[in-house]
Amino acid sequence: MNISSKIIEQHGLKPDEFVSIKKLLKREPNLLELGIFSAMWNEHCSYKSSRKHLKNLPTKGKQVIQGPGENAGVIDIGDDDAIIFKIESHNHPSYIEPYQGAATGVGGILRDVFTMGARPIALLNSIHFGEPKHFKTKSLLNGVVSGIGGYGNCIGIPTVAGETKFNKTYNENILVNAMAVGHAKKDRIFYSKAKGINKSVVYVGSKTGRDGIHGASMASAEFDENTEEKKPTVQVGDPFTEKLLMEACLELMKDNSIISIQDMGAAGLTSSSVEMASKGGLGIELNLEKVPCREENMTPYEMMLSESQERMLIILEDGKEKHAKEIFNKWDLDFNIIGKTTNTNMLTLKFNNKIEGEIPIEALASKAPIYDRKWVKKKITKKNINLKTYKKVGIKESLIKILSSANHSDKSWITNQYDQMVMCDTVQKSGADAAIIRIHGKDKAIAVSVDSSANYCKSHPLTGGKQIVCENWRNLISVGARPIAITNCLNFGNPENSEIMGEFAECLIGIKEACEFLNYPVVSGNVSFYNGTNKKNISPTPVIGGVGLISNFKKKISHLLKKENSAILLVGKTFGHLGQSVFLEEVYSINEGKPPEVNMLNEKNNGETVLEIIKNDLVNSVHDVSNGGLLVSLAEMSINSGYGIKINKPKKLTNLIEYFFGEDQGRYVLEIDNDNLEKVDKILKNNNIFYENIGFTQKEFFEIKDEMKINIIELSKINNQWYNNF
Amino acid sequence: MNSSVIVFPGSNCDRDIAVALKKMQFKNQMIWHKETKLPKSDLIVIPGGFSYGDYLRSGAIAGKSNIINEVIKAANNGCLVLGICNGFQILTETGLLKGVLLRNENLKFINKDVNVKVMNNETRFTKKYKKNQILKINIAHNEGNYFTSQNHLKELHDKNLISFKYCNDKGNIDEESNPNGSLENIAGIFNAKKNILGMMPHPERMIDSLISNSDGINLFSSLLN
Amino acid sequence: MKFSITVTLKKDVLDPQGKVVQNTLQNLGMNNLKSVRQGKYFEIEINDQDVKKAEKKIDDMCKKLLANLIIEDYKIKKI
Amino acid sequence: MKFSITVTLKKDVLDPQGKVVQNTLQNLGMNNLKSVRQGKYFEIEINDQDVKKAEKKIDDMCKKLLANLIIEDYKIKKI
Ligand SMILES: Nc1ncnc2c1ncn2[C@@H]1O[C@H](COP(=O)(O)OP(=O)(O)O)[C@@H](O)[C@H]1O
Ligand SMILES: [Mg+2]
Repeated sequence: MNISSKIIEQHGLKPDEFVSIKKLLKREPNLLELGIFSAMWNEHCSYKSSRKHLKNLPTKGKQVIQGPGENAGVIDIGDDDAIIFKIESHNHPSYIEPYQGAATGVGGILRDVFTMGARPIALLNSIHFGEPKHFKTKSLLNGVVSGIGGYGNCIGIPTVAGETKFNKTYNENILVNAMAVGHAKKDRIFYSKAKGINKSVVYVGSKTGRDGIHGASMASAEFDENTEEKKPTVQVGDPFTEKLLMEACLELMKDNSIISIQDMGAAGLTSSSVEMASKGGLGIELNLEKVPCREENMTPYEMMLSESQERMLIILEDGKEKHAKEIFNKWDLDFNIIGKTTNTNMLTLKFNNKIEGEIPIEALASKAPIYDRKWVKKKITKKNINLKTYKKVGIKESLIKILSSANHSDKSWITNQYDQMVMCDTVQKSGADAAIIRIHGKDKAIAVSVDSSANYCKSHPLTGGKQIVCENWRNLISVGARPIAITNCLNFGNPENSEIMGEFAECLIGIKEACEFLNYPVVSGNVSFYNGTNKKNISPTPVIGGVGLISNFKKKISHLLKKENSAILLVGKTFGHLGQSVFLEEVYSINEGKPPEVNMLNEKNNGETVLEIIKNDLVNSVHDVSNGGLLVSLAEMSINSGYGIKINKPKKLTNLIEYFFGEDQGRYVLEIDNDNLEKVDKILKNNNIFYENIGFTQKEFFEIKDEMKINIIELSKINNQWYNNF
Repeated sequence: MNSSVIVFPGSNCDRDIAVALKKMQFKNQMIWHKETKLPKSDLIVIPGGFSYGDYLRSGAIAGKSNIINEVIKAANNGCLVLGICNGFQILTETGLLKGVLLRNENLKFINKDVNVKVMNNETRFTKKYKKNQILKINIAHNEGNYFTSQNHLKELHDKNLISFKYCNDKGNIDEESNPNGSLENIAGIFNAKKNILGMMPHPERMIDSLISNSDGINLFSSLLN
Repeated sequence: MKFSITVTLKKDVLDPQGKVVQNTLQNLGMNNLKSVRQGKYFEIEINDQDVKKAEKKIDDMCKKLLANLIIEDYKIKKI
Repeated sequence: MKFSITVTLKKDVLDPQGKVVQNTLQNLGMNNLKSVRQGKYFEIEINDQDVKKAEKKIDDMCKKLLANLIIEDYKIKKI
């Protein structure tokens, strides 16, 4: 078949990329080979636009066992325990078919984690939708939430935390990011690097169908009028089969049968086989007639590019084939030896003994294109927010507006659709700053949280990038965990646009600076470009997923107030920064100004000190102050616990709106027993930390002295009304 | 006391119930669904989860497995059988318990802690509870909407075969406290001989007050003697 | 030989799915709706020659697995 | 006026339910089974006089709610 320029374009390859392919092959590719190049060279698999920038992230640390580059990152949590985790996007498929898109997103990230030998113990998600009144928002939200639940509930892994946001920037391009966290023994971690020649390459799991062909290329192309035509490529998830696959893999991992193992994710059989060979510096030969197929007459092209779910590729030690087959048969899964490793450094594809394609492995991996795309810096706006120029609003009225908005409503409508308790190790469910999962049978636990702030990142990507890492860190501190490492999902627009590329580059600089300062390395992640339609790009939305350790889960802390008459301390300084705040967005419907500055020194000092206070058992409850500012944080503590609060107005002459809704960073609210006040004061002073004693807890009423008073039950109704009217 | 937990492909609360049984000093073993013999047991537990993905109807396919014939035999010989959540659904599919669990009224999966009232505490499963005691137990299901014929409903009443009903924290059994549309707020039932209990709430999730609470413990301690 | 099978809830059994579908359709502005009932549909292909025998087999499948006769009815059709 | 609607998965789309049902039927000893596909079934009654209009309405419902056209096809029949 002659490769026309139209076919090249349909494969998402640029003319000069086709020239490189011919050079590397020293000939024209055939269609199968072209398909394979297109899968491996697209943005999703090759990271061709992002690689240069990702290189700069800090990825090492005392507790890092495996950084980026494997299926997931691995950290050491002491004893012989390791935690394996990663986040991944499934944005485009979820917009087309929300239920299946979200479900297969969860399935995919779970495979990344159990491929490495971990039993998954928690799922998280970060989901972003268009504005609440957009005609598609509700059905997308409904589909995505049931898809996430449908998969996680069925496979039996608790979905314990997440974030849900609405903003018109996502009207035509929602974000669905799923994170999985697993636990393994440190000496039983499995990698994807092939070793040794003539080893059996084994296909296990579901059969291969025609689903998702071109899925990987689709994830790397903008939506346009032709999106409709690309629809039939959506895959259907089968959580039941995934459960069997997970159990079978974990069973096989108990002994030394596996040399290397890799899930078939984007670009299915192609990327899994090429990755294993490339990491091992080997070749791989596949006999495609041996691939278990669901449909009749499937071609090598279809088999290599299918994105059917719930499949794995394994390279087995000599003589282990029978043992492995028994395990997979026990679990009613397909098992077939489909090839072997070779010393040719080639990907060799045979069908009924005839060679259908042959490509040097390095041409698909290390020789894939890398771009240093043009990017421009974003200037920070000079504009300061002057409240006098807006219509005057009251504190109470503003609080009600914020608490009743879609973005700041209670999320029980969502989280009640997720099984959060299965496995019986969920110490802290959704609804807190971070979820807490006990390590089965032990006293220690991990805390997990995902966070993003697109408005900050849009306004000033560098500050925004820094801020999310800090917010995520703060969320873990707030439940008494020592933060260890993060994973990140970078959702951006079209990287061929230099402004978008600038957002990307600068967010990464911000993330890097914060991670370095906090000693909070990046161990895994995912990049999703081309989020947007017809040149309208989404706001930059990097999502940070963090994991921390709690040495004794009995010492966990939450934001639920514990009793009446304890003191409320506000740790960290309040300047009243309203730029890009929730207040402006929900009350005046504007996004203006610059994001709050992040002072890394204070951030770290405040966090470490709060952790010290928690460790010394001096605090009843803790909540970080983030979106919405002080008053929203206090209201959340009240609503969720049922205890009231009485707050004094600030003594110094300050604008109350700025004081109560400003989003200055590095702040925490602490509930302290009066008996402990002295000790806490001493610790804070010793560490040179600014704090204010702003009030105390009480019964029933949420109150600012001489300003507002509202019953908590009423406040709670306000906070639930958006989803209740769903 | 010897217990056996039946494991189907897709069961996912099997480990949780095993942990609970072990904590309560049962001598427990896990029985894979392909087995054709059941070891001698005083208690058989069918755990929660999504056996066979809950495809077709929840519990339908598990109800046709090899091992289930052995469970039926044992149950008919008086062995104690406990079906939790998916286990309850499976028991109705086998006919060991009457009635059926339909989709939740709101067509959504529901996971939350709900209040249930102990309706009959004079059984092997519930004797350590007080009558009308209110328990807080986690539910997690798609199909927990219990439905049965008028005749059977009458039998349930006449023979005192309802084990638990959903209620509010004051013990009132009303529409508002019914999470899934279940007939008369029924959360669990016995068979006529009261050696089989099927229930939607998960007692095995409530055995540790550091994680949740300990309201499930008395179910297991009732069984111990 | 191919058969279609529809499995529907018996008349007096509550149909939560149908009810929600009906409400949603009404909310979408579909009026004059009298009732909506939801059921399951199967297409089964078997390699049999004898129609009678095949039908008997399909009937067996319905009784044994596809329908829960306590609450459901079924209909078989050759297609 | 009453209509029946069957909604089935498109040809190449994975049908996890059908697969499990097929395996189970085989394990129950049903041989010669070639394929099982599962779908949804609806019976909708509407108070309309005009068949054409009613059919159009039902078609609308399928498109808007009952079928997911990305992975499913549907068929309408007056009954
Ligand atoms: N999609 C979701 N899935 C699970 N939990 C969610 C989801 N969306 C929000 N939550 C939970 O709701 C709570 C509030 O979320 P958020 O306001 O983002 O918290 P924070 O500001 O502390 O990061 C958190 O506990 C979070 O885990
Ligand atoms: Mg927080």
